[in-house]
Amino acid sequence: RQEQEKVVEERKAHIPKSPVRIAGVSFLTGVAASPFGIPGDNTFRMLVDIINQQGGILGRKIEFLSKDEAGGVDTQVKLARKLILDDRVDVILGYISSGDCEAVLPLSDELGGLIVAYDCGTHKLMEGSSSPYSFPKYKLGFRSAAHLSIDNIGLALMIKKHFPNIKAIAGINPDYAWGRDSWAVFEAAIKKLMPNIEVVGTWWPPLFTTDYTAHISALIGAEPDIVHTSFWGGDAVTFTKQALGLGLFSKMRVAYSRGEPIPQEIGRDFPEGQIIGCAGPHYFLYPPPDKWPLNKWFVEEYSKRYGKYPTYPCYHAYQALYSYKAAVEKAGSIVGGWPTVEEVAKMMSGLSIQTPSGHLSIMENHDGVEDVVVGITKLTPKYPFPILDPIEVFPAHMVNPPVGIRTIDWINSWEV
Amino acid sequence: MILSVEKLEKQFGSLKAIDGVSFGIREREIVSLIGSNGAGKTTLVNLISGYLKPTAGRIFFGGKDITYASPFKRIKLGIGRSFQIVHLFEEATVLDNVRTPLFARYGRIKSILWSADSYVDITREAIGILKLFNLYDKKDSPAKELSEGEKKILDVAMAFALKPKLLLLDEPTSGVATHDKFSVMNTIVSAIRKEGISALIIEHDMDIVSNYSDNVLVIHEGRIMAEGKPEDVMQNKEVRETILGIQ
Amino acid sequence: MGQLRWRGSILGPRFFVYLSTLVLLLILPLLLSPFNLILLEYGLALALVGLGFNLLLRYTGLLSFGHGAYFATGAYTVAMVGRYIPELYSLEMLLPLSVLFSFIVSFVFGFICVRHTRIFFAILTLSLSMLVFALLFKLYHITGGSDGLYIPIPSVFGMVFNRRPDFLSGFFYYFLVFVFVVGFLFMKAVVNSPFGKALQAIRDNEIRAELVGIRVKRYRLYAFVISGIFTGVGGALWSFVNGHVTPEVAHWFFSGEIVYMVLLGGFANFEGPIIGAIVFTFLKLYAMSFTEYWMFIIGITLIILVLLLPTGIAGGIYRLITEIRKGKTLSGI
Amino acid sequence: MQWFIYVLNGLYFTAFIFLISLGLNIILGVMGILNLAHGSLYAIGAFMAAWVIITLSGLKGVPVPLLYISLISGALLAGFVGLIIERVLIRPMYGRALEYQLLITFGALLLFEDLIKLVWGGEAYYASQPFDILGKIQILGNAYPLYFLLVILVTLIVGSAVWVFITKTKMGIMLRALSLDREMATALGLEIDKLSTIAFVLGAALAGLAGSLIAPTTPVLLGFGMEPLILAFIVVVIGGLGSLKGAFIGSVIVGQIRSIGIVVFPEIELAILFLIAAVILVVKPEGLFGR
Amino acid sequence: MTLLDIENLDFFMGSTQILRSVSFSVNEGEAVCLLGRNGSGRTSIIKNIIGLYLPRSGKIVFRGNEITRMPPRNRVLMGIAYSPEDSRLFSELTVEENIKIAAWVRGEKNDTFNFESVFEIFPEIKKLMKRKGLYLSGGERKMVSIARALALSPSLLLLDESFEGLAPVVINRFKEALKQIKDMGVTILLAESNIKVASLVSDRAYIVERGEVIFEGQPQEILQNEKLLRIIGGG
Ligand SMILES: Nc1ncnc2c1ncn2[C@@H]1O[C@H](COP(=O)(O)OP(=O)(O)OP(=O)(O)O)[C@@H](O)[C@H]1O
Ligand SMILES: Nc1ncnc2c1ncn2[C@@H]1O[C@H](COP(=O)(O)OP(=O)(O)OP(=O)(O)O)[C@@H](O)[C@H]1O
Ligand SMILES: [Mg+2]
Ligand SMILES: [Mg+2]
Repeated sequence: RQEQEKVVEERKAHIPKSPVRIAGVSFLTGVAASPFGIPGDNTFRMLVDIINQQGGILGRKIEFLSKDEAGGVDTQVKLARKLILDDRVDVILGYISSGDCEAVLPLSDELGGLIVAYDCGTHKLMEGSSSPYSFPKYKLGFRSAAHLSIDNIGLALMIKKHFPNIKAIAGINPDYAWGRDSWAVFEAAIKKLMPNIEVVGTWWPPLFTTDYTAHISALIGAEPDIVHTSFWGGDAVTFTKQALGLGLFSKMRVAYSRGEPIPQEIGRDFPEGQIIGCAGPHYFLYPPPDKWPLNKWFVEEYSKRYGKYPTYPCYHAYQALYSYKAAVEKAGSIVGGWPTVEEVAKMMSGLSIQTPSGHLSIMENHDGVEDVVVGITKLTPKYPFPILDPIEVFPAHMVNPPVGIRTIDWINSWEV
Repeated sequence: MILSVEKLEKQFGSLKAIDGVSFGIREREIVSLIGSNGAGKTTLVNLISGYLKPTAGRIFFGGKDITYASPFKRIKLGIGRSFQIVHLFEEATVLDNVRTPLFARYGRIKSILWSADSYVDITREAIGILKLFNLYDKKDSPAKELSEGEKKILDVAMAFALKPKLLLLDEPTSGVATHDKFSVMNTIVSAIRKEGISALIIEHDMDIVSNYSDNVLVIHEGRIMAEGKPEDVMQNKEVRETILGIQ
Repeated sequence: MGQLRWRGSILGPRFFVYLSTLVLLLILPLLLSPFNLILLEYGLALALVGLGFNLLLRYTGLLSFGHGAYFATGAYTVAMVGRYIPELYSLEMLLPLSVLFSFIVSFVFGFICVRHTRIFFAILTLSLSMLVFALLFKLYHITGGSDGLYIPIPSVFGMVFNRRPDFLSGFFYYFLVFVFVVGFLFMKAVVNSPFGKALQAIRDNEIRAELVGIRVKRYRLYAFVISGIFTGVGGALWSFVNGHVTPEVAHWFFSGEIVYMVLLGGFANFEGPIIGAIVFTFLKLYAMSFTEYWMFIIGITLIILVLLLPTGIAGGIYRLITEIRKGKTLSGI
Repeated sequence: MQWFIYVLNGLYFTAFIFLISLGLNIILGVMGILNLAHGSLYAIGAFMAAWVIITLSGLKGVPVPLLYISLISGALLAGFVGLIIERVLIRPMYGRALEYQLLITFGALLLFEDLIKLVWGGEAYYASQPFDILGKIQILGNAYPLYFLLVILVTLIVGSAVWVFITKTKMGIMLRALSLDREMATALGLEIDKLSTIAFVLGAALAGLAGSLIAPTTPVLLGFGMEPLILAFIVVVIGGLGSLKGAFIGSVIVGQIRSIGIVVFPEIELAILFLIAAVILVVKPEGLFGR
Repeated sequence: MTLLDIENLDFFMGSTQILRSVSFSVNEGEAVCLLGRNGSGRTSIIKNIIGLYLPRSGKIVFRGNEITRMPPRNRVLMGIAYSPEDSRLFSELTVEENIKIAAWVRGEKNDTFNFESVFEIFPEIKKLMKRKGLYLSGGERKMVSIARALALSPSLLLLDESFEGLAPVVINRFKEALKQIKDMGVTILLAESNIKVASLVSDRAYIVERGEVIFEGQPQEILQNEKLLRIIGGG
C-alpha cells in the first residue's frame, strides 16, 4: 500500500512539460469538407488557440494535429492506428462519417487510446445488438454529441403536434447508413405517434446526386402530404431547388431532419411552411444569444475569425474539445497530476458541461444527449431567408433513448 | 480422301467470295491453291479451318462432317494451319514458341506446378524442330526480335510442331527471300512427306508450285477454274491469261 | 539479360535474396515499431493481391481495373461469417471459405470478362466491380451499407485473442508470412509451368494460341480464377489487420490503387508487385499524415513513375544490378 | 400526363451524360486512351462556370444574357487544361502499354482533385442564377424548369455538330485514321500531334461543357467528377467503345432507364444500370455499336 | 544528280545494332533496289528514311537537305512516300478514304482527287472503293497500300516488299506501271528479296547483309555472280 501511495505522490507532482497532443480528424477534402469538415476543423483550431492563450489544459499547451478524414474507412483505421501507436496522441477528436466512427471506435480499446467521436450521427454506434444491451460498448470510446434519433423523433413529434391530420408520408433519403438510419427512426416514430399514417414510397438516391428530377417527379406522382428527408449540404440544396422548379412544394411539405442551414443557402425562394430540424439545440436564434452569453461569445468569436456564422459541426467541435478538457481537469483534480486515459474516460462518463448551445451530458453508455430544436419556416421582413417560427424545443429525455435500450426498441415501447 | 469439300459457298454481304467450290485432298497429297488476288483463297482456308462458317455446302474431314465444328475441334482432329500474316507469341522465346504447341499436343499444358524446363523430352523435340527450320541459333531470342522472314519460318515451324494430318499453309513463303523460299519449302515439304501429312498450300510463286505440289487447284472469283497436275494446269490457256499473265 | 543468366541454377543470387528476405521477415517483429509492423502486414496482405493481379497482367496480358471485387469478396466473407455465423468464426474456417467465395465470384465474373481483352477487359472488370460495390452499398440491411462491417479478432484452433495488437504482432504475423511464402512459391511454380507458358502464349497471340490447341477463354478463366482467389485471400487477411471493411474496397478507385502499387513495384518482374504493395502502403499512409494534399503526392509520384521509371522499383533494381555487373566485367577485362 | 415529365427527366439526364461520354469516347476512339481524369475535367468546367457566374453576378449592371454566355467559360478552361494534359502527360504515352496510359490518367485524376482544392478551395460553389432566372414553364399541367430544356437543346446542337465533324469532315476522317494505326498515320505525314491535341481538347471541352451546364443546377463541390465518370463508363460499355452512335444510344438508354427505374423500382436505382450493362455485354460483348 | 544520300547510318534497336555504317545514294529518276536476305536490315533502312526509326548516328540527305531527325510529316511534304511490307491499311476506313487521306496530306481539296491513274495500275481497286480496309484480301491490301503511297504524288517512292503476295498477273502489270512511274520522273527505292523481280524493275542494286551494304552494282552483275547470289539467297 505504501508503494501505491508513493506512486500517487509522484504523479501529483508530475504534470509533463510537453504539450498535450490532440488529433482532430475531419473531412478536409471531398464533398463533406465544405459543409462539415472545414467548419469543424476551423473550430478546433480556434478553440485550441484560445485554450492555449488561457494556459492550456492543466498547464499543458495543446499541440493540435489536424488530419483529413478522406480516403475511406480503411485509411482512417490505419490513420487512427498511427495516431495512437506512432504519434502517441492523448486523444483523437474526430469523425463526421458514421462509417468512420463505427470502424475507428473499436480501436480505442484495442489500442488503448482515447477516441471521442464528435459529429457522426448513427444511433447504432454505442448500442448493442439487442435490448437491454450492456454498456459501455467501448471503455475508451465516446461520442460528445447526440445521435440522429433526436432529429427524426423531433420531426415526428413536430408533425404530430402541428399537422395531426395528414394521411400519407414518403421518404427520400441519401442511400447510405445516414439516410437509412434516419428514415428507420423516423418511420418507427411517426407510425407509433400516428398509427393511421400511410407510407406511400421511399426513395434512395445516392449521395451527391446532381439530378433529382426523376425522384421529384416520382414523389409528385405518389402524392404524400409530407416528405421526410435527411439530405444535408449540397444534396439538400440541389433537391430543394429542383423541387421548386418542378413545383413540388405547391403539392406537399418537406420535413428536413437536419435542414437548419438550408434556408440560409437558398434565401427568399425557400418555401414557407417546411419543417426543419436543427441537429440539436443549434440554431442561430436558439438558445437566444441575449439569454445565453456563451452562444453570443462563440458566434462572435467564430465569425470574427472566419467571416461566417458557425454551423452545427462547429458546436459539435466545441462539445468534443471542451468535454475532453473538462474530463481531464476533473480527473486531474482528483488523482492529482496528469490523469491516465482510463482516468479521463471514467470522468467523461456521466460528464455534463455547458456549451454554446446549452447543456451537454455524456451518458454512461458514452453517448452524448442533447435537446432538439425543430421549427417551421416563415418569411419575415427582418431576414433575407425564412426563419423558424414557431420553434419547438423537445427536451433530451423525449428524444434520446435511455441508456441500455436500443433506439428502435425504445420507440416501439412507447405508449401513445 | 482426307478432306473433301462439297459445293461450298461463302457470302460477304453482296459479295460471293466462295461460290460453289467442290474438291478433295487425298492422304499424303500436297495441293497448291493458286489464284489472283481476292480470288477467295484465304476465305477457303478459313472455311476449312473453321474461322468462318460457310453459307452453304459441306466439309468432310477423315469422313466426318466438320462443316460447323469449332476451330478447336478441328485442331484436335488434326487440321493445322498458318496465317498469311504471321501470328507468333511475340514476347516468348523462339524455343517457347515451338514448345508451347508441343505441350498442348502432349496434353501437358494443364500442368501447373512443374517447371516447363523439367519436360526434357518435349524440349528436346522442340530443339529438333528448330534445327530443322534453321532457327536453332535464335532459340533464346524473343520472337519479336526476328525479322519478317524469320517470323514466317517460325510460324510454319509452329504449325508443324502440332504434327497435324492436314496442314493448311497460307502463303508460307511470302516475305521469305527467294533462296530461302526454296529451303523453307524443302524443309516443310520433306517433313510433310516424312510424316505422311497432307497439305493445302496457298502460293503465288509458280516455281514453287510446280516444284512442290502433287496437284494444283486454281480458283478465280470464288470458283474453281482448273484443277490437275502442275504441268497441266500451267498449260491451261485461261489460267495462263488470268492468273499467270502470260499470253 | 542478367535475369536470363540466373535462371539456370536454383542456388543463384536470386535464391539467396529470397532466403535473406525470409529471414528478415521472420525477425522484423523484433525490429519494427508495432505500428510499422501493422503497416507491413497490410503490405504483405496486399502483396498476395499483387501476385494474383500480376498473373493476369504480366502473364496473361489482361489489365483488370476491378480486382477490388474479389478483394471485397474475401473481406466480406470474413465479415459476414462474423456477423451471421459466429460459430464458424475461426481462422482455419475463414480462409477456406474466402477461397471458396472468391472462387465463385471470380469464376462468374471471369466467365463474362475473358471474352474480351485490352481496354474492354479493363472497363468490363471495372463495371462488374462497381456492380459488387453497388450491391454491397445497396443491401444496407445485410452488408451494413456504406458503414461496412466490423471484423472481430478470429480464434485459431480454439485459441482466443483479446487485444488486436497482440494478435497482430504475434501469431497472426507469422501466419501471414507463412501464407505469403506459400502463395509466393505457388505463383512462382505457376508462371514457369507449361500452364504459365500457355498463359503467356495467350497474352502474346490469342489466335495462334487457339490454333496450337490452347482453349484461350478457358485458360484465361483459369488465370482469372487463380488471380481472384489470391486477391480474395489477400482481402480476407487484410480484413483481420484492418478490423473493419466497407464497400469502398470494391470501388474502382481501390482497384486503381492495386494497379498503381503493382506498377510502382514493377509488373514486368515477378517480385515487383510484392515490393510495390509494401512500399505503396507506407507511401500512402505517410503522405496522408504528412499533408492534406496527399492525393497530389501520390498522383505526382505515379506520374513521375510512369514517365521516368516505367519498370517500377523492381525494374530499377534489376537494371542497377545489370549495370553493376557489366561494370565489373568491364573493369575485369 | 406525368409520364411525359418522366420522359423529359430522362432526356435531361441523357443530355448531361451524353456530353461527358461523348468526350470520353472521342478520346478513347482517337487516342485509344481511357481518360480516367475525365471526371476531373468535368469538375473543372463546373467550378469555372460557377466561379464566373458568381463573380459576374456580384458585379453591378452585368446584363443577364452574359451569364449564359459565361457558361462556356467552363468548356474553355477544361479544353485548355485538356491541352496541357495532352501535351505534358499523354504525349509521352503513345505507343506505351495500356496500363501506363490508364495509370497516367489515374495519376492526373489524383492530381486534379487536389489542384481544384488549391485553386477553388474546399467550399461549395452555388451559382444557380442562370437556373433561377429562367424559372419554370407549364407543360401539360406540370411545372418544368426551363433551364433543363435549355440544357437538352444545347446538347442536341453540340452533339450533332460533333457527329458531323467526326464522320463527314476531312479532319474527322483523319482523326479516325489516327485512331486506327498511329504509326502508319505518322508515315503518311498526317499531323499527328495536332490531331491528337484536337481530339483531346475536344473531348475535354465537352466534359467541361457538361460541367458548365450542370453548375447552375447543383452546388459544385470537391469530388464532383467521380459519379458522372462511372455513368459515362456504363454508357461506353453499353454503346460500344469509341463509337459516337454508341455514346448517344447508350446515353438515351441510361437516361430513360434511370428516370423510369426511379419511378417503378425506387429501391435499386443505380444498380439497375450496372445490371443492364452486364446483360448487354453477355448478349453482345462488344457493346451495341462496338467494333 | 543525287536525290537521296545516306552516310554512315548506325541504327540500334534497344542495345542490338541493326545497321552498321550504311552508306548509299539514289539518283533522281532512278529505280534502286535493296537486296538481301531476311533480317538483313532493308526494312530498317527504309523506316529510317521515312522517319519511323531514328538512327543513332549518320546522315540522311534528301535533295541536299539533311532530314536525319526530321519528323515524318516534313519528309512526306518534301516528297517521300512509303508503302510498308505489311500494307497497314486503316482497317475501319474505306479504301476510298484510305487513298484520299494521302491526297489530303498533299493538299488536295476534299473531292478533287483523281482516281483514274490509280485504276489504271490496279483496276482491281475500282470495285473495292467502298469496302473497309479490314475486309480486303492480302493482295488487295498491298495494292491499296501502294496506291495510297502514289496518291501522295511523291518524288521518292519507298516500296518495301511490294511484290510479295501479289499474283503473277498483277506483278506483271505492276512492273510495267513502275516503269511508267519512273518515266514520270519519280525515283523509286525498293526493298526486295527476289533478284529476278528486282532485275526487271531496277537500274541499280545494293546488297545488304547483316546490316551492312556489301555490294553496289547492276542487277545483271548480281545475276551472273554466283557468290553474290548465294549471299542474297537468290537461287
Ligand atoms: N469479311 C469480309 N467482308 C467482305 N468482304 C470480304 C471479307 N473477307 C474477304 N472479303 C473479300 O473476299 C474476297 C476474297 O478474299 P480472300 O482473302 O479469300 O482472297 P485471297 O484469294 O486470299 O487473295 P490474296 O491472294 O490477295 O490474299 C476479296 O475480294 C475480299 O475483299
Ligand atoms: N524489336 C527488335 N529488337 C531487336 N532486333 C530486332 C527487332 N526487330 C527486328 N530486329 C532485327 O533487326 C534485323 C533487321 O530487320 P529488318 O526488318 O530491317 O530486316 P529485313 O531486311 O527487312 O528483313 P525481311 O526480309 O525479313 O523483312 C533482323 O535481324 C531482326 O532480327
Ligand atoms: Mg489471301
Ligand atoms: Mg523487311
